[in-house]
Amino acid sequence: MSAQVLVFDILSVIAVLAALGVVLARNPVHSAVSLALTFVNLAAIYVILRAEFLAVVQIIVYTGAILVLVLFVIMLVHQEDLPEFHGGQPLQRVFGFLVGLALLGEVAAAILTRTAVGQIGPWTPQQVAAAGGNVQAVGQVLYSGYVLPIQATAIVLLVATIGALVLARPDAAILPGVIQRQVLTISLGHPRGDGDEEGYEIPMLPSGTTTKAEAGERELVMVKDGDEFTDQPAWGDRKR
Amino acid sequence: MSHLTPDHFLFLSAALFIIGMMGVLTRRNVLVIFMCIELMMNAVNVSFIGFAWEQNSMVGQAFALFVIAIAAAEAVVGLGIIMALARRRDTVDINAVRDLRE
Amino acid sequence: MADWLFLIPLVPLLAAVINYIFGRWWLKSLSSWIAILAVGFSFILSVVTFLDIRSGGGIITQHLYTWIPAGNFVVPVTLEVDQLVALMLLIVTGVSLLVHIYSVGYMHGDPGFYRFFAYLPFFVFCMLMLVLANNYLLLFVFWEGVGLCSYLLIGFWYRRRSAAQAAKKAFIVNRIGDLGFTLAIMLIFIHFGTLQYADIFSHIDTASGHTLTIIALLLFAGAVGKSAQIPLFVWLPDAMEGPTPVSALIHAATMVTAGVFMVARSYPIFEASASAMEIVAIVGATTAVVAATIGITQYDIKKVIAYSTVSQLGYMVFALGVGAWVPAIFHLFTHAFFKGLLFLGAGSVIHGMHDEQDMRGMGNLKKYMPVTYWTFLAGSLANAGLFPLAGFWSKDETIVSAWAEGHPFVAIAGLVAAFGTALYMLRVVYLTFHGTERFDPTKVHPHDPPWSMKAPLILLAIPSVIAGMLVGWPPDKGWIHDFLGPVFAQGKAPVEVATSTTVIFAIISTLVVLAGIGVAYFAYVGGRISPRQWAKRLGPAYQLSFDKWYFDDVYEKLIIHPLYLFSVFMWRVVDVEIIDGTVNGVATAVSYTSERWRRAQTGLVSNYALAIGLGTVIIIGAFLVFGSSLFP
Amino acid sequence: MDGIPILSFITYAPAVGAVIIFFWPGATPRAARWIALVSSLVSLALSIAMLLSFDTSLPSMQVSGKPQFSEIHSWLPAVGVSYRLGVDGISAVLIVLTTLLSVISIVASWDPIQKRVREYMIAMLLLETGMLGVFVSLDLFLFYIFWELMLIPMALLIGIWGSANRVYAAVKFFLYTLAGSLLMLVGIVATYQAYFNETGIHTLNVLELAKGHYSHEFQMWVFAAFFISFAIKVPMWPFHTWLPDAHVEAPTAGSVILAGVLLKMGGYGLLRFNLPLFPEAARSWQPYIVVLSVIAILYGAIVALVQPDLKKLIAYSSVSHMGFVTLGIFAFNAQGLEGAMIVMISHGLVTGALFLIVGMIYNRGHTRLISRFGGLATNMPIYASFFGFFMFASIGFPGLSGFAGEFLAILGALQVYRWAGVIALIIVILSAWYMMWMFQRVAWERAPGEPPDANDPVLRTPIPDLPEERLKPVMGGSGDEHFIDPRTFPDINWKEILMLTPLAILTLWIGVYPATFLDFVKPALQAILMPFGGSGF
Amino acid sequence: MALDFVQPDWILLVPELVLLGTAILVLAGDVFLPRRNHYLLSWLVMAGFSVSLVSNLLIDWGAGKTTFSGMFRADYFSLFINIIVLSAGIMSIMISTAYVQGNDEPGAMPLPEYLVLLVLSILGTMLVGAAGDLLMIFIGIEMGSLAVYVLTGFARDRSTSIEGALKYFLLGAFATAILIYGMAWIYGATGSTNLAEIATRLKPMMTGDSKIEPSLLLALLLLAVGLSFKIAAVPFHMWTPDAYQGAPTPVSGYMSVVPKVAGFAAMARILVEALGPLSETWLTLIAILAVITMIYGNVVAVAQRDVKRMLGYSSIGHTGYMLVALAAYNSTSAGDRSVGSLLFYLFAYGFMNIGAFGVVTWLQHRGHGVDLDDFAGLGSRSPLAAFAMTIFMLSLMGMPPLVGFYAKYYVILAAIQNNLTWLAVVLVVMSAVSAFFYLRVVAVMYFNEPIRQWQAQSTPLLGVGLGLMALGTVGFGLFSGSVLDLAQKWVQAFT
Repeated sequence: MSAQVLVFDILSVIAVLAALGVVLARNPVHSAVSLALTFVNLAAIYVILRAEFLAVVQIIVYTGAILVLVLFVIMLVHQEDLPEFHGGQPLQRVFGFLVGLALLGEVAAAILTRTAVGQIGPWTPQQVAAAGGNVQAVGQVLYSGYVLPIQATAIVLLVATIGALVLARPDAAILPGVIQRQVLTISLGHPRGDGDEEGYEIPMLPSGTTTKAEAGERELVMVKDGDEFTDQPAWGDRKR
Repeated sequence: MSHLTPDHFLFLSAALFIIGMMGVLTRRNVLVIFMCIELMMNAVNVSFIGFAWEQNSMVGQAFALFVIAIAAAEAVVGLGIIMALARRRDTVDINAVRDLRE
Repeated sequence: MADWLFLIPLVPLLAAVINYIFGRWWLKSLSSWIAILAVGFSFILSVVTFLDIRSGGGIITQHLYTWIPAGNFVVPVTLEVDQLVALMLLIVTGVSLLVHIYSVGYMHGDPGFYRFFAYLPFFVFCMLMLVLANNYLLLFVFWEGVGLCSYLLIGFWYRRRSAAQAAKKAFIVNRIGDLGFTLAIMLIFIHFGTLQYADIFSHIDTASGHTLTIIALLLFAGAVGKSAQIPLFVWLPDAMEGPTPVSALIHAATMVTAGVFMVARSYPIFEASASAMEIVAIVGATTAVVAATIGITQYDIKKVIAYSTVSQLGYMVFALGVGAWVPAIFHLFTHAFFKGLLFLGAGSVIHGMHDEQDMRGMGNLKKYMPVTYWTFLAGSLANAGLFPLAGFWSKDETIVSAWAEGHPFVAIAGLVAAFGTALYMLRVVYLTFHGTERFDPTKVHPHDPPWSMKAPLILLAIPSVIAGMLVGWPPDKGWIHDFLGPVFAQGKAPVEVATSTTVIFAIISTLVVLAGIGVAYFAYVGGRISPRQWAKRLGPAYQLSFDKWYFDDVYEKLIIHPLYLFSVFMWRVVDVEIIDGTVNGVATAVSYTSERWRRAQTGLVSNYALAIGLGTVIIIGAFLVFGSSLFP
Repeated sequence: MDGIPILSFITYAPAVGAVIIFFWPGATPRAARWIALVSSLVSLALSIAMLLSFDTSLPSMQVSGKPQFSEIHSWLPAVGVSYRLGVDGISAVLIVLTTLLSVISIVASWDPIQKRVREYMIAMLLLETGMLGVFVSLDLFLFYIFWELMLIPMALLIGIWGSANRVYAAVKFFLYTLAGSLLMLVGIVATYQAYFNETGIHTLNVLELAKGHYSHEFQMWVFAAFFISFAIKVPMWPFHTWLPDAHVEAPTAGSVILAGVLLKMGGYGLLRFNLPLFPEAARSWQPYIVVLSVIAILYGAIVALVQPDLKKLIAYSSVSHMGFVTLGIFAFNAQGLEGAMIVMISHGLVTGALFLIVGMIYNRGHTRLISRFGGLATNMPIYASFFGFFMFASIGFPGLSGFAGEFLAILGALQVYRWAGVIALIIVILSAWYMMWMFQRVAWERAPGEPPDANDPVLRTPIPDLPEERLKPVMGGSGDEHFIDPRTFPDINWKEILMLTPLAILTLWIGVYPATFLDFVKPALQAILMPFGGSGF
Repeated sequence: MALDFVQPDWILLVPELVLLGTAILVLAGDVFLPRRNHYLLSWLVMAGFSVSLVSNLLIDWGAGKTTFSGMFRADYFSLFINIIVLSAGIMSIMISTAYVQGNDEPGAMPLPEYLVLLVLSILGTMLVGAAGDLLMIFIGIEMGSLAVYVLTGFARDRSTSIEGALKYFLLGAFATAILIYGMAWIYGATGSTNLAEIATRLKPMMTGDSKIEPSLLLALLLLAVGLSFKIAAVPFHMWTPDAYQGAPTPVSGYMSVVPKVAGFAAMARILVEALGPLSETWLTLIAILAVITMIYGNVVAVAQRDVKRMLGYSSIGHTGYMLVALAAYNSTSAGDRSVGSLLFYLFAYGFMNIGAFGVVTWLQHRGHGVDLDDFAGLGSRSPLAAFAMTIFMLSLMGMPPLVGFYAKYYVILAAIQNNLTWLAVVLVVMSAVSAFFYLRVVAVMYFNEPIRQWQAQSTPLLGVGLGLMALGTVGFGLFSGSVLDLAQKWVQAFT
């Protein structure tokens, strides 16, 4: 059995190190890769913990789907070189670190003094084997006691789908008719971000060109910030 | 180091959970924060599966499965929001997003 | 008889109400006749009552209704007439009637004519109710009522600031005395369980001497206010801002004697407390002297007479203080006539001089207004106490009683004041009616008033001359003693005064009065004495007298101004800054806290997450360390 | 009158008027006024009918458990709440006072209110319903509802139709009273629970709750919770600072209602709830409350002495007068309680009238600064007569309503605490002082700027006016930008006479023959006194 | 082991199924209806909610039946939650249709998607109310939350909207992780995720005066923290003001009620039903949270001038009041009013808070902003709207005879019943503080003169909705007896 422990420990250490990598890496892509490493390690640990089906799901869903999604997003959005551990809020970091340590201590105390162990269930390894393996056992449980949660989860996924559609679809795709009535804003002053830093200048149009021509049928308004101009009062926006 | 005890996976779970939490508390990149939350969820899954292993129960495994499913849903919505933000503000720095305060 | 007793006060009240409501637009000058008829009616009834009492000797009572029934605190409205009251009724209605008649001429043409003839009957009503009341609270009600009339009438010419001030001053100073009076009434109720005279006096021995002293002194405080004794006499001279008939009726003949009446009414309480009596005597004697000294130096004709009133009231009060109840009432009786006469005479002078009151602007008026002169002279001499005029008999009795009851200093004070009285009275006469005209006869044409004013003068001059002799002879045993005897029967019998003492004092006082007259004559007619030089020679003493012993200034500096500063302090500092400041401070504190706490909402997700994490850690830590019993 | 829910009719008649005005979109200001007047007149008529048929010979409801004109309907049985109305003598009299003053207030707002008349009348009528509800309800929950119901319309009256600093005053009034009453809410629930624990009965019926036996400590706390709420309404020193602001800023009618009825609710609450429910605590709190009362009596008068603003002066005088109410109540004897009752009624009539009187010249001169008036008795003799009459009534002049009350209250206190009575008596001087000084400057003397009488030997002014520049910040905008010469004011018209006359008659009546009125309250007061040994009856 | 799938008791799920059907119909409508007719979908959804509400009558709630192997419970508690969220849903639709469909935000918002998300989030909340298992609570909460995250960011052309959504989402996910970590620990300690089973297994552990086991404590506290986030209890509230301010106004109204209902339903289900044996511990925690929540929420609201943000803070304050009700839990004895008063409070809160946001929406339709100044002079310009707003503000303040007062009264009653007088005192003191900022809105409406331009616009549905909510705020106060009786039947549900 000690081999099992050894493997578990090795996998755990790698998982923890990879997790630290997620937090410490400067580049989000590195973080994502570290996260993938963690996930894979955890999948292996699931196997040790007699959860083979979940190990597979872990690989497929997390590593295969979620992380890929994250990577796509990382590629899509413009990545800035954020000075993660420099500048910013040192106090916040110190406190974050301390809170983590304290919570670790508290959870450790709970783990070490733990006596409350739940009732031992019927799914001994023998029973699982009798059912035909972990997948079959999980299937039996899910399709007897967990019918409603499965349906509900389906609805949750539906919600997520609709939500993602609503949030990420371009305007034109949602309401083609409305767009023409909107005044669009093109922020020329700040190509990126809306920081207050000086240094950006509104580029002058080359001589001989007219804004009307450049903008086509749309009215062109020059502002420093996308929020600065809308055709409606800025609801709820803080006027400063 | 004779047997695999619950303490093993519990500490693993705790460590991952807390690393994830520290990441949420310290990082500025929205995407990284999001990944850290995923990490925390995974840590919880480790606990569930470990408890199931300890108690010869399938409940924990089932629960973990749902956690993964829900996490996926959350990922979709979360990334959607991040996309919308990035499109609108062209930033993923969480500290740059503070128009709403006080 | 008893059935229509209530008509005596009620009829003037009706006249007052009618005049006030309808006088301005409809009745106009007719209102005076309504008032005169009403008061005349009361006078007739009073005479009938008086005769009834004199013949029957019994006490007449009439219960009207129960005023306040609060638990065992029951105050009935019951009228009661005994000999004392009968006499007072006579004085009040009689003098009132004359003053009413006099006022028709005096107030002629005044825009507030109707108002005057509403206030005046109302005063009569209040005064009558005051004397008719059979319990202290009812007496107090009309005690305040006459105060109200006094206020309204002093402030009759309210457009003058001085009149308005004087009215207010009179009321407030009286209120100081009333404070004591009220307290006395409450204590009487607490100790005796009733407020009716008869019930209290019959149980007088149930209360301890200490209690009775306190009650007596508090009652006396009321009298001090109303009867203008030291230290509360300051309002009376100022009250001369009112029309002169008012001064005659209210501030000389009737209202100011209410205090004397009240103390006499309560004589069993006073007699039970020697120390209270002592204080009453001392206050009265002091007032008599102090007021007399002030009177010597004043130039306003009404002010002099006002101080004279204060002084004469002092006589009555010290007579009360020595237990000479009948002499006190006797002096009240005669004083009503001659002081009323003096004021009306002064009114004639002022009327004739076109509202000039300063004696330095008069002189030789004898030539222009003979009737006024002679009546005024009679009143002055009566006031001075010249034998055999009315004042002599009553004043002498008070002095003799004081001596006989063992208060020699009081008696001497009385004599000193008598000298002063003679001096200032004759000073007034000489300055006003003798000498040379100090006004411009081409512009001012002094003249005797019309008959409606002359008649009251004459009618009052008669009793001023003879009343003392009629009722006061023989001294200390006269008719008035017989008549009022039953009223004061409960007290200890007055000390028998030897005839020799009476005679000796009569001679002494006559000499004193003559001395006073002499000094006045030499100073203002004979020219042997120069008042101006004497004033310089006496220096501070003269100034003291001229400035009325600085009573007003002391009150102003020690009470009124500090109170004003205190009020401003209470308002600006305590109320606005401290109490309201605290209230507003709470609101400010909440807002401030709010502004501070909202900064916790930094807008940074990291901070928010940290709050969650920190909260989690703290909660878990706290529960792990302290267990679940953080608090019971 | 059995079977007719007359108390409900009285209470809701104004509310019906308000609803009609609210939902009738075509209601012109004129119609709104008439509807308001009619509905409040209906309420007045009904309340007088109720008073006339009130049986004074019956024992009080605290004794018999049967209130007169009782109405009981089940409402929220699960929490012991029922719709329970009923009156005893105390509330019956106060109801009539309320309906009378409401009618007068509506008449008083007839001409001066020209802005948003409909809303004004709605607020006025709702306010009346709230006030009446307070007096008729015997269920604590119901009572609390009506109690709070009054706040909003009153705050609106001050805040919308008030003068310059009105918003501050309205908000202050609202928050102050709300803060107090919220504690009372806790007290109500605590009492309910304590009674339930003792007997197992769910009830909020006051008469029922009074039978409970509560521990002394419990009584002390809950008494305090109730008391603070009522003390703020009274208002008792040092909880009074909302009053001057509210009075000064409120429109005339608002001031009348405020002084006439709202302040009475504090006293009424003490009589109805604090004393019967927590007699032991009342006894323990007595000395402290007596001290506060005495302070209030003197303090109000002293501060009133130097007020430059008419309404503020009367407001502070209210603090002083209402001190007699608490003083009398906490004497726990017949004289004290009857005195307190008389003072309440009298203060309602007299101070109400005084605010009307101030309002009348405010309408003419658009200022409340005393120094802007003078010599009004010359051109407004009728006005000055009423003014003088009510001034003397306010001073506590015997024969007018206030005297008997103040006298009895002090007499009651004197029997318990000698010093309290003696100190409180100083008021007889101070009240005369500030009132007469005001009267002198407003009605007597001369208008500002008018030359003085040639031979007026000008006396010293005992209390000089504050200098103008120091007045300005206090007065904010009392509207004296355009000074109107008081000599041009016309005398009061028949409408104004009509408003003041009933008040004057009642003031005189109560002063001369208080028995009519004491007969009503006597059984009730007797019952209230029973746990205190009923001394004096 | 054979698959033992038991035929479920479908009738118990009829209300939920109606909603699901509605959602599907709306999705279909999105496809088939022309855009200009999308408003019909609002009516459809309202009809769906109404049908769902009525269909509650089909169920015998008293029996407390469970189905789907104990995953789903149909008891009085779930009935009441259904009533609250369905009525809140109807009200939300009323105030939001015109806003979403119209052009009141930069960028356009698709109404059908909005409606689907709304319906599904309500469905999720109903599932939480009816949950018999920690898993169902988790899924239900997520279903509700995910929809609301999206709704918060629905005005996606306005960066503050996205910002609010992002904050809400990140912190929500963070809290969810904490919540499920707690669930894992509960599972570890009891071996079950079924609420009833957890309770029966915990009971023997808590016999005598044994101290609570640390891992159980950890589990309990992690759960409490996770749920406290959902109900916005201090210090887990920080997302609330930002999200409220950022979200489109009708969504703010909606999210101030329904997710809170979900959080409280979960709290009641977990703490009272499952962790009832540990009540001694969590009651302490809840009481502490209640105090700091009440104080913080109400005090900070004082300084706000943005009405939406102010309402956000005020909702924190109300969370505190509701926590007082929960802290008054004693036992599931018939007389215990704690959860009953909590339910009534939530019910009352729905009417008044959605109403308040409704008036803000109403103003926005007329070209106004959400600042306090935008309310200036509303009393003279539009008396009815001002009157409605006054009613909502006063009700939130707790003025009788409005429903908010009754809610507060029952909470105080519950608190005092269980000897928490000090909490009741804190509650009323904070109510007084709250009057400060609620009254300011009323004062500004009536006492100030209008400042902003006025654009006339007709919004009949919104108007009717506001009227109904105002009516409900008044009516459900005066006739709160039957509602309260129904809420009080929670006792039967949890025993």
